[in-house]
Amino acid sequence: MLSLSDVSVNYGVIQAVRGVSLNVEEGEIVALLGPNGAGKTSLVSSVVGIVPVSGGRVTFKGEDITRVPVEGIVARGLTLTPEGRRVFAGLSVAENLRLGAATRKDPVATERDLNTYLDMFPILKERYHQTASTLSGGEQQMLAIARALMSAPTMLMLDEPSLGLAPRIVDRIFELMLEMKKSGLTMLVVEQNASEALAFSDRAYVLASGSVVYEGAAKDLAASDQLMEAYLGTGVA
Amino acid sequence: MTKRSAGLAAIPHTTPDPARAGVAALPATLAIEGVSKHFGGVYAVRDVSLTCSEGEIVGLIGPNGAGKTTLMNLISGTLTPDQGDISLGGVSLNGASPADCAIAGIARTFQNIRVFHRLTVRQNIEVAYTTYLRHRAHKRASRSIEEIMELIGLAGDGDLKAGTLPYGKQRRVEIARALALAPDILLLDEPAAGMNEAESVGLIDSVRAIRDQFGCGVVVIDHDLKFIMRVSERINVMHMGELIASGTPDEVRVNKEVIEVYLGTKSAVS
Amino acid sequence: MEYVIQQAINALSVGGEYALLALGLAIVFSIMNLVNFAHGELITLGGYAMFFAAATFVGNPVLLLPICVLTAVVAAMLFERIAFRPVRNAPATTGLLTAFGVSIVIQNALVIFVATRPKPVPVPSWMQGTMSFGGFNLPVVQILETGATVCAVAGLVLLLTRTNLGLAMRAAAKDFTVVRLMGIQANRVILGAFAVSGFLAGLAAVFILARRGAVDPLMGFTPVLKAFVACVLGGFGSLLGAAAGGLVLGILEVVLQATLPSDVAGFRDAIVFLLVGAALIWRPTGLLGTRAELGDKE
Amino acid sequence: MDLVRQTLLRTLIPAAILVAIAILVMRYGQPYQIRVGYVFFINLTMVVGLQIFMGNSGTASFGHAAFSGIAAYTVAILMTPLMLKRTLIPDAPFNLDQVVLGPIPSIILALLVTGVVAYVVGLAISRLKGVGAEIGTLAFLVIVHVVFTNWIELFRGPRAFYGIPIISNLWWGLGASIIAVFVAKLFRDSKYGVQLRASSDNMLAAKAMGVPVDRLRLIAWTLSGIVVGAGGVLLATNLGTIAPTSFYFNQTFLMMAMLLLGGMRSVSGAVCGTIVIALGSEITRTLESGPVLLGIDFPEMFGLTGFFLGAVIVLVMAFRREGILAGEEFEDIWDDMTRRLRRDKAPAAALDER
Amino acid sequence: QDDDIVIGYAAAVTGALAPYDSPDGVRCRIDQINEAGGLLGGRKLRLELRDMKSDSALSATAGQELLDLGVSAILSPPTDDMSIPIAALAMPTGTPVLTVASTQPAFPMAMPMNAYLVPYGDNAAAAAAAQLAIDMGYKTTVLMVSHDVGSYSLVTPEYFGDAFEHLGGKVLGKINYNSGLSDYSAQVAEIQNMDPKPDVVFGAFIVPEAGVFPRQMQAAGLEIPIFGTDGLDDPGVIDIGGAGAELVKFTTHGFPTEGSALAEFYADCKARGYQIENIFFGLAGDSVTIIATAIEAAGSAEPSAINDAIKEIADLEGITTDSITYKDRGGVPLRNMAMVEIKDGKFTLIKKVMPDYIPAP
Ligand SMILES: Nc1ncnc2c1ncn2[C@@H]1O[C@H](COP(=O)(O)OP(=O)(O)OP(=O)(O)O)[C@@H](O)[C@H]1O
Ligand SMILES: Nc1ncnc2c1ncn2[C@@H]1O[C@H](COP(=O)(O)OP(=O)(O)OP(=O)(O)O)[C@@H](O)[C@H]1O
Ligand SMILES: [Mg+2]
Ligand SMILES: [Mg+2]
Repeated sequence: MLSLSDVSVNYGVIQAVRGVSLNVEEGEIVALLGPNGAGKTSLVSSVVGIVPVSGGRVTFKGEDITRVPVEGIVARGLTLTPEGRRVFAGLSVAENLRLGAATRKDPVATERDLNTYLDMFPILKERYHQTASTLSGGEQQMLAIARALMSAPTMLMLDEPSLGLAPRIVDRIFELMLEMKKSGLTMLVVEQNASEALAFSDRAYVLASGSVVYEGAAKDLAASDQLMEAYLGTGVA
Repeated sequence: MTKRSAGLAAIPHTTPDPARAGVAALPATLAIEGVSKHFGGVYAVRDVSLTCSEGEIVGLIGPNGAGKTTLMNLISGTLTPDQGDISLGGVSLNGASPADCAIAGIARTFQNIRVFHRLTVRQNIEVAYTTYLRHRAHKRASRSIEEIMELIGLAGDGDLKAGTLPYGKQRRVEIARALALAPDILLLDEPAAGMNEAESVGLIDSVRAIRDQFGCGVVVIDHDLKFIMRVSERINVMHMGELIASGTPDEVRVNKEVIEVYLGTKSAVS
Repeated sequence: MEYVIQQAINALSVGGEYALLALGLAIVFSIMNLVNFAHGELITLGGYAMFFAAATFVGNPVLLLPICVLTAVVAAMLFERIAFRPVRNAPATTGLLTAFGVSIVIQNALVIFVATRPKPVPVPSWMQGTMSFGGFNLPVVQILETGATVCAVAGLVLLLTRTNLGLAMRAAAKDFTVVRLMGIQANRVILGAFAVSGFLAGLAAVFILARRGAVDPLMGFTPVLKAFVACVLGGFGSLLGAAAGGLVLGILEVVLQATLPSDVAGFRDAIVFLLVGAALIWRPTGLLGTRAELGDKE
Repeated sequence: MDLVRQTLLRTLIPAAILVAIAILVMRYGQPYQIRVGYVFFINLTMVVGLQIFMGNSGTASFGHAAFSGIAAYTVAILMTPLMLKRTLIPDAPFNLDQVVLGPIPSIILALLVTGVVAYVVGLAISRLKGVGAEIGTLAFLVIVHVVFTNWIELFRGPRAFYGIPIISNLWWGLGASIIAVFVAKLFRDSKYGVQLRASSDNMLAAKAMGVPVDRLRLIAWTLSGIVVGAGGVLLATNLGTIAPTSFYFNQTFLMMAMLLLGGMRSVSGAVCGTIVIALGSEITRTLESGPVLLGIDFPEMFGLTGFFLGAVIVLVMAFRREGILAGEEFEDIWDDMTRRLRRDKAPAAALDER
Repeated sequence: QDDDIVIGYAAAVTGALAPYDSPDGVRCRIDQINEAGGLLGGRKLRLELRDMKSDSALSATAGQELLDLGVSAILSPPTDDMSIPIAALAMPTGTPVLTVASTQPAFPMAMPMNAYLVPYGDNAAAAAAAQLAIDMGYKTTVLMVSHDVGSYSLVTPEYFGDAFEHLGGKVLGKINYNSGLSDYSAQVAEIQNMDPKPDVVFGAFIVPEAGVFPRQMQAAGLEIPIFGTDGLDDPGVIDIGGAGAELVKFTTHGFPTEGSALAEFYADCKARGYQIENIFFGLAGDSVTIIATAIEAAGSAEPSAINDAIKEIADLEGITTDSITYKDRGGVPLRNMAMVEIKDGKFTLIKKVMPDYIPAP
């Protein structure tokens, strides 16, 4: 569904992503792991066009989207919940969600989705008319995810969705992702929480210093203490 | 490839140095007494009391929106409580501004990173160090800026603009900056957020080392259970603005209410 | 009594003029964080469009009014496209300086290609007449101006709170990138905001020109300066605040004009600005700005 | 003291540039070009003064032209010969029409008065933040202007105040601007400068680090007011005639453009912006009057200078939004360059290894 | 080329003062003189123009630049604060500095050696207006005062009040206004509210308020005559003022009645392709005439010789007026003034006057 070949991202002289190739098949959940500063955020941002790709090709559903502007990519059904929440500070929870669905033309389904997500995150219902900036960190994260889902994407990229969420909510979100997968959503998930992310992912890529250093089935990575230790520094505690 | 050896984890373990920590005559205890804060109709913090003494590491957990950050804002003077008293070493901090609190000995980091982007790492720390020299040097010994950078794993980054650093390093800058105040109490709001498991393990050692070297009390909020359970000596649990449990990590881990509102059954097992 | 009512009407219409301009400034500010000092040049350009149209092909002065408004709208959109788009998301001072630059360029282009001297602009004669209301003779311009301000405020508030476009405008102010991530053509959203601010400036220009009947390259400066003050007085970024700030400022000016004894009347502007400064110290967030306790959640 | 020595060193590059300009102008310039040079140094002093507040606090100020006016009028009132003063301001309050002071005491007093006014006004301004503060400074400018034009007994109102002894020359301008650069750098690099800059980056974090934000803003405001005032003194003592219009919006915008063009966050930015605009204006001013250059007879195009000024501002902001120097100092750029040169050599070696 | 006599003009070509300087008027008069064979037996006049952008520091720079060129005489900008520094710089060489449009007697007072007004002083103009008002039987007045246009808008009304009361009239009050605004309804309402209403209003208006104010007076139904001076002598007043313009009466430097020197000058210049904006065009012509006369009288183009010769000029026939005298006048010329009103959308001469009483400057 999504395929990157030899993608690079530069910030001036700094090369954050160096020739990464990566594939996500329809209906898959793929985890993108790696230490701080590995270039994960840069990579997913470049896919949707927030930062310019400086080399390589990105195709989505067989179409080259390397030079397509952000709006165009989102319109094609690929979206991203950006790192660091980035809810619209001056707007209420309700307005944030409404904006998520701004481009949708099916009011009935939109309304239904809205109710689904409000049930999923009851706190958002409670804070429905509160300004988003005054939500707690975790509440904002939930809002950001719900907002992205409101656009009814066919593929969703999540940049550290569990950041700052209570364990119970993290579990909830991961469950939710499995549910969404069942309903046909394809996902690429950037996570620090490696072992948990691997538990529900189909495949995984590990990024280090801008390059892919491991690629394979999530199970294999999770199962091997050696690999975990080598690439993610975990396993030995 | 492991980041273990680098940075925070590299702080050597030492036993508390009474000579250093004891510059202040009395141990400064942060005492919170029946504090409440509401926003419109929402009670973010309701009648919370807790303490943290020098040399202690106290964890604070709770579901999202439980009021943890709000409590931290109240302690650091960023918000003023509707009710209740906050004091440090017996001196009341009621009505104190953030700057007053910093001068009194409370340093903090922020849940949403707030480094001074345009300043270099060294200057970031210098901002706090200036306050230290003016107001706190006679109360407490501190380390030099270079020493602090070394300790927190920022050695060599001193001349870089803080805004260009990756997320993880920016968190360290915040901690280093807070330490430069030589605080009595250090407040850390989700320091492990955005760190991978190896890094958060490293952070455990660093927080301990900070406590040992600076002799300060630490209040730490985090959702990373491994991290918080291992770093804290005592844990307070908040829910809907209220304190619902308090005790050692092991006591809290098996507390029914905590499992129900926060940990979830799956996590509690691990 | 008649005097009081007359001055009250004056105050309302002066306030209305400031409010219209302040709204235009506020909408751009609330969306782009841009203090658009070139807003005044929209008035000027609208005026010159009327002058040229009248001098060349338009005989009926009524037709000049839409020409003025349209020119201001188009000019505002051009400003955005050419000058302000590159500085989007830049710090406020960058935008401020760009706006200065635009305003200097326009003023000097007019100096080079037209003239420094004021040029007369014809306006429909009915706009200059008076209407009788319960025994009072009120100038038509003033009534229209007050009415237009009320409509503009109401319309804008509806636009911004009830429509997706309005929502997107407010969101784009906070985080342009994420608005794009919502699949919204954020460029168009911002262009729309400029068009709205151009419309408001054009509207104000019509009234200003109906009163003064002449256009010159520097005419936009003073009104926009006042509007800028009005914006801050009302609470920057808040639309209702801008409107209220404009009204308050206008009323303040007229009241002082009418009541100050003649030997201190020259100090009127100083007194007005002193009061504005005092108001800001008393309420740093402006008259209608909310003083929310945000803690670390700014 | 260490800081003072360091700052002296760091002032060397800009000082060298300024001295070079002064010597060039004095040696090769026509008298009118010397005057252009002098005006450049006046503006430079004011712009660097403005940088002290704007660059460190991050708040734009529209009010600083007023300080140059206050200092200029104070010098004028104190220094103008008695005979003239009796006709100019016969009803001056405090018997000022009967006092006359020498140049040095007049200048010192002028800077003192400016400092006191700046301090008092600063008490209010430093409490305001963001756009509110900016409007505060604007209000200050308008108020001072209105006082100049309306307090006729003291300032002659809108009429020209003439007859001020002309004592300053290019070297004064040079000296004043070098001192201004030194003071600005000293403040910027001092602990308090760093603290203030931190607060303009992130107010809340700065407060949480114990930064006394309001007090530092007040200090920066007052200091920068005095330096800008020095520019006003230079103006008054060189033109010999002043009027309120010289200290109003035109001057404000010019100073602002110069500062922001170069990059307001560094002193070098102030210097750089002033040089670029002064040079550019002078070139277009020459072109305006339709000279014959290289055999081409240019047509007269008055208004070109303004046009150029505006266009340059728009372009620079579009392509370098933080100003030409983007907040860096000359020394930092120099360090960077040498470091990069060194690094350029290093990878070459690395390649060889492969 | 080399023996051209050069006149320098530091003019406000751009900026707020631009409407009051007129380089074209100077050019046209120079063309005329050159066509007629030049000066001193065939030497041509040449203009060096510098824009001082309505800025005082630039004004001195422009003046210095002209002095560096070695000009014979300098024409200066329309305000005293911009002109005085030029005259100060010109002192050492004794170069005469003539302001084309400033009517502020303070300029020659500040620089008695080499500074001259080309037009009359504001005190004379206001006195002439006052005399006309009294002659027309008006008894009371209100003065419109502004601090925005230098001493012109501030002091001229004082002169008018002084002369008006000297001649037996009464000043009922002063009303403050700001120049350049588009709305004067508050001031109009104040006048409307006066009891008794004044017979005349006096204000040293400039365009645009020179048109806007009468327009709004008329619109409010206040048909009170509005007196002023040369700021009202602008076609803009008729265009902008509409019906209100008919209320206006003012003193100015001259009037192009048929067959007059001014009318001829205008016609000739128009034929040469110059555009005539207002009376300052004629004054600019006068300034060249004055310099040319002094050059011929001195028999030299030396600045100081010209300066001395200007001081001796008496009863010179100018363009805007038939008689200009500098001799023993301290730089402010004695000249006939024109009183003008607007009738049927046209400027119409009431009469030429020389007031009997002129308030001290
Ligand atoms: N705007 C930028 N300008 C310059 N360098 C940048 C910028 N954004 C990121 N970088 C650099 O690019 C590298 C990769 O950063 P990126 O944010 O993509 O990493 P990441 O894997 O998402 O890290 P984290 O786990 O901390 O979120 C880092 O070294 C970072 O410093
Ligand atoms: N300034 C404010 N205005 C209004 N409501 C607020 C404000 N600050 C916090 N709240 C509300 O108070 C509650 C507590 O917020 P707080 O940030 O303290 O939670 P938290 O425990 O830190 O959560 P998290 O773990 O998600 O960061 C939240 O529901 C939030 O919406
Ligand atoms: Mg990332
Ligand atoms: Mg929190």
